[in-house]
Amino acid sequence: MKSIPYYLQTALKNLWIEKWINLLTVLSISIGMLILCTFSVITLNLDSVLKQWSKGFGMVVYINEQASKEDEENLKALFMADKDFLEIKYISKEEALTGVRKALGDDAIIIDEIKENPLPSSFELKLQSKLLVPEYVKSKAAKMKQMAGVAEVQYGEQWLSSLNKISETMQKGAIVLGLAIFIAVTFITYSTIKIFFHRRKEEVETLKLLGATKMFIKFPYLLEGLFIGTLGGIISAATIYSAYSFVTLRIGEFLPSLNFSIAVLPVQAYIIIPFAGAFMSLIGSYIAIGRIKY
Amino acid sequence: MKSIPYYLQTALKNLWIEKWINLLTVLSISIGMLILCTFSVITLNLDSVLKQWSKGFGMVVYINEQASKEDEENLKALFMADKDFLEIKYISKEEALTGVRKALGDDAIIIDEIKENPLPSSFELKLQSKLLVPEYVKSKAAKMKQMAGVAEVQYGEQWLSSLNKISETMQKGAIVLGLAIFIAVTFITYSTIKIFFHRRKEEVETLKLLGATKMFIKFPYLLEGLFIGTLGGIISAATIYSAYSFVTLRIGEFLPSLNFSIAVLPVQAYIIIPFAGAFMSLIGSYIAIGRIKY
Amino acid sequence: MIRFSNVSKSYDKEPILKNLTMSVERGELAFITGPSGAGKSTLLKLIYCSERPDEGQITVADQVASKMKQRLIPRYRRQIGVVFQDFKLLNNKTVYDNIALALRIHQMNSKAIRSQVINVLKEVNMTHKAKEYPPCLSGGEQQRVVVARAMVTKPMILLADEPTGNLDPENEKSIMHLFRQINTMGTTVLIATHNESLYSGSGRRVLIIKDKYIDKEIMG
Amino acid sequence: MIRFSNVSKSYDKEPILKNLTMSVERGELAFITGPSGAGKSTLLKLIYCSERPDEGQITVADQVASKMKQRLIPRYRRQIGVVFQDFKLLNNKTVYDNIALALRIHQMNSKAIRSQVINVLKEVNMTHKAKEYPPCLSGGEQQRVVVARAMVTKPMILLADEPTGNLDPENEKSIMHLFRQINTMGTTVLIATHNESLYSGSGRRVLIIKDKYIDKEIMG
Ligand SMILES: Nc1ncnc2c1ncn2[C@@H]1O[C@H](COP(=O)(O)OP(=O)(O)OP(=O)(O)O)[C@@H](O)[C@H]1O
Ligand SMILES: Nc1ncnc2c1ncn2[C@@H]1O[C@H](COP(=O)(O)OP(=O)(O)OP(=O)(O)O)[C@@H](O)[C@H]1O
Ligand SMILES: [Mg+2]
Ligand SMILES: [Mg+2]
Repeated sequence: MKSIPYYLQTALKNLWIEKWINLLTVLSISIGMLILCTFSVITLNLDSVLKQWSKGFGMVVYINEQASKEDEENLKALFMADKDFLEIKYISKEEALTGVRKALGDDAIIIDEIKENPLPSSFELKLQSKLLVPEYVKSKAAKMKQMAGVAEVQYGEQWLSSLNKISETMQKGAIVLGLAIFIAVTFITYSTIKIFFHRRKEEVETLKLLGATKMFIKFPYLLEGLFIGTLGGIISAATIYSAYSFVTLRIGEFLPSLNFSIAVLPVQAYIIIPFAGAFMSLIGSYIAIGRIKY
Repeated sequence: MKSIPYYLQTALKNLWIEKWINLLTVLSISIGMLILCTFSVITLNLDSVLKQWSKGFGMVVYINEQASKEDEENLKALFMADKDFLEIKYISKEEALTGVRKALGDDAIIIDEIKENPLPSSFELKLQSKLLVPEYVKSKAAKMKQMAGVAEVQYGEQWLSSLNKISETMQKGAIVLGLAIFIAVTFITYSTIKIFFHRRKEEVETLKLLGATKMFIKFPYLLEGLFIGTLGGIISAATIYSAYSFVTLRIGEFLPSLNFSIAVLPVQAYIIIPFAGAFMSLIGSYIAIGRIKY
Repeated sequence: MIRFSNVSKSYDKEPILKNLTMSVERGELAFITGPSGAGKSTLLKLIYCSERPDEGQITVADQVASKMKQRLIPRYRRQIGVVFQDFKLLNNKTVYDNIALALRIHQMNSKAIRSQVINVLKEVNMTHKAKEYPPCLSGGEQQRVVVARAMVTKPMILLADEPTGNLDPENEKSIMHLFRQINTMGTTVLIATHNESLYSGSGRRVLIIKDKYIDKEIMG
Repeated sequence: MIRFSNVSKSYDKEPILKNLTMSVERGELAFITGPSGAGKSTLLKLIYCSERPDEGQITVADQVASKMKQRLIPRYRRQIGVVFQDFKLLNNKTVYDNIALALRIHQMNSKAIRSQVINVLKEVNMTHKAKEYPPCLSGGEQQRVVVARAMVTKPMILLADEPTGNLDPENEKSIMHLFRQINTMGTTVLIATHNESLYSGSGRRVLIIKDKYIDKEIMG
């Protein structure tokens, strides 16, 4: 306990004496963490892109030509009561025709040629995104087809299953890549610190000969590692914040039409990053010092 | 000249004596290069995705209702002679209707209701992708509208300009990110080597006192750096090759529908990577040794 | 205090000490001498557990040094002050901090450290260099710092390996005077040297290593 | 051969040498002595251009050492063999390679190197340790390797800084014998030491540094 001021002092002094090497180490670590964080942001965004996509997924329930206004009202009430659906939209025969007209663009002239509107009225239903599992949607559609007044239920079967595959692949890819990058970063940290401590071999040797305990020898180095890691974390957090602000600004400016929604890094992340840096290099330092043998 | 065997021997011996540290260095460098290469592959692929997109870009020339068969033949000949166009496709009135029917899907029932086909015949023209500049396309369209038999010329004006913006942003982003990563990697290499040479300070000091020339002192270190960098490059090239084979296989397996075309890394790349590694760490070593002052 | 019985030590199968038996009594000041490479430093290393004997037993202050457990070594070493032949000063610490370090390892508080270090610096005549770093010191100055570091903890045993190799006759005398002083205060002192002038006329026991063991013992 | 005229040198404004004038003639073997910290090592460092004087001129073998250009220093140093007080051996090279290194720097070919190194190892009595690394050597053994490295290149000038501080009387005598031998073959030898037994009775000039300059000169 008496030695804590000494540990702190030694750590700070060593940091200062080898300031350039330490700066290199700090920067290496922050670059490593930067890569890790950039990857996290990209993964977060991929997820939100996927969410956006699946928001667009809807089922269309076509109403029988023979169905009465009452049947339609009944169906609407049923759908409203069903918690699986996020949104329910009724599309009348006329609205359907307008939709087609819009979709055809210049070719819409052909609509002027028709005698009678052959399109049925319909409901567009949006499922909760967590329910977008091919099997579930299929059984739901089959059930709805049995309802009175329903002529047909449509949903993007093929699209749904490939969406599912994409999201699965992305998740798997993210885990594999994330793990790889994490290992790489920890490794860089470790190797930088290892090389760093290798230089202190003589010092450790002398301390051992003077009768210093393991704790006495290790503590200043651990403090040093802690400091370096924290600083590295702070630098990468700051860099990420600026880069993030810059990118958000730029995308808003260049591509307002895209309305790209970049997932916001939660404020906590900026606190977690330095702690993660500290943690990683504490572990790194600990391993790097290695076992002290008398 | 007499000293070359000595330089080689010294370099190899040093490599062996500090084999663990050297291994760490090699791995750090190869991780750095891996990041650089992964980035390059991603950029290459972004580019090919953009190319795919722009391949879909076409101009549509609608033919006047009053135009004769001869006018159409004339136009075709004119377009064929124009080197700006990659592809020329004639679409008759009937083909146009079939197209609309396909596009409408279930709503195609409305086509059964029309009396007469109101759609004009047209030419679909594909411009060379390098000519996809909004101004050029605009003036081209205006010129074509003057031609005999042409009713209207259409092209995705808005889409074209946002495609342009996307590609510009991507290029800028790629340059900025690429530069950042390149600096990061060079920096990691440099810092690893710097820390590495810092340990040899005493050795350099002694050599100086014994009257060794600068070249005599530097050469073994440069050789060492060269070897480490080359090895790092080889390792990353090998890793990239395996990762690449793996990913291509997986994507083909999971998402055959996407038919995602990953740009193939040219075979030369696998030769260039080790050379790049060698080059980078040679530069790194050179800077790391620094100026020798007597 | 220090007792070797039939101790053998070899490096890479090359025997250095063989069946060495000797003892230094509590409160004694004794010398070890012998030609270069005879094993004087090795003998001292065996005492402070930096090397282990291949055979035989070494007891130091009623502790069996030859079989000391890893975790007991730090405490054991804190009873022994060593003047290393190759100094082992930390180049990134000042003279003051190098000496203070030994006391910090003894968990002494900063105030006490200060006065002790100042005292010992005066004794070895190095007060004026307290703030210098070892690479800026002359050979003899470095050696005096090492002597100061070994003495400052008031150890039970003081081992000095060629403590005056870099010193002029005057400084040599004053260091020897210090050793005698610390000895009269109760510390057992063992000095390895080939400098005859250190022990001749001292009236102390001189152990001579020859042919890998203590061949004979003379009175200096 | 070596000529100092009014040379002054200070470290951080602390004067070490002041207005020092002295000379050592071609083919001479001379001693420098003085108490610890007097500036003996500094004087030798000025000769081999490891330090520059603040004032005054130093000429060595008709070259102005005090104003030597950076790019000429390597060649200049190759004319001088130095026995460093702190050895400066490379720990990651064997004894053989440490000595061979000096010859490699002289661009000698491997065959010639081999015979030269073997010869000099015999002279300092270290043949049996040729394949050891310096940390595995005793203090005196390391010192003999340094002497060997300084001599092996047959330099025009040999500077020895406390070359026998770790040596027993027997080895001391044999090293001094070597110095005399190399001196008779034409090398100018300058030895810094506080070991009176080295120079007393040698019949050579002994320069004594006191109060920052060569106070007097005696015959050893
Ligand atoms: N770690 C080691 N590995 C191998 N051999 C060693 C090692 N340490 C010492 N030796 C050898 O052991 C012998 C005795 O060494 P030691 O240092 O004890 O001698 P010394 O009596 O102290 O000599 P000096 O007076 O020259 O210091 C020497 O020949 C030395 O080369
Ligand atoms: N690089 C340096 N920076 C500051 N002071 C130095 C430096 N080198 C030497 N000194 C100081 O200069 C003085 C002379 O040192 P020098 O090494 O020349 O002494 P010396 O005569 O060789 O002594 P010794 O016999 O102890 O080796 C000493 O007081 C030393 O502290
Ligand atoms: Mg010894
Ligand atoms: Mg000196």
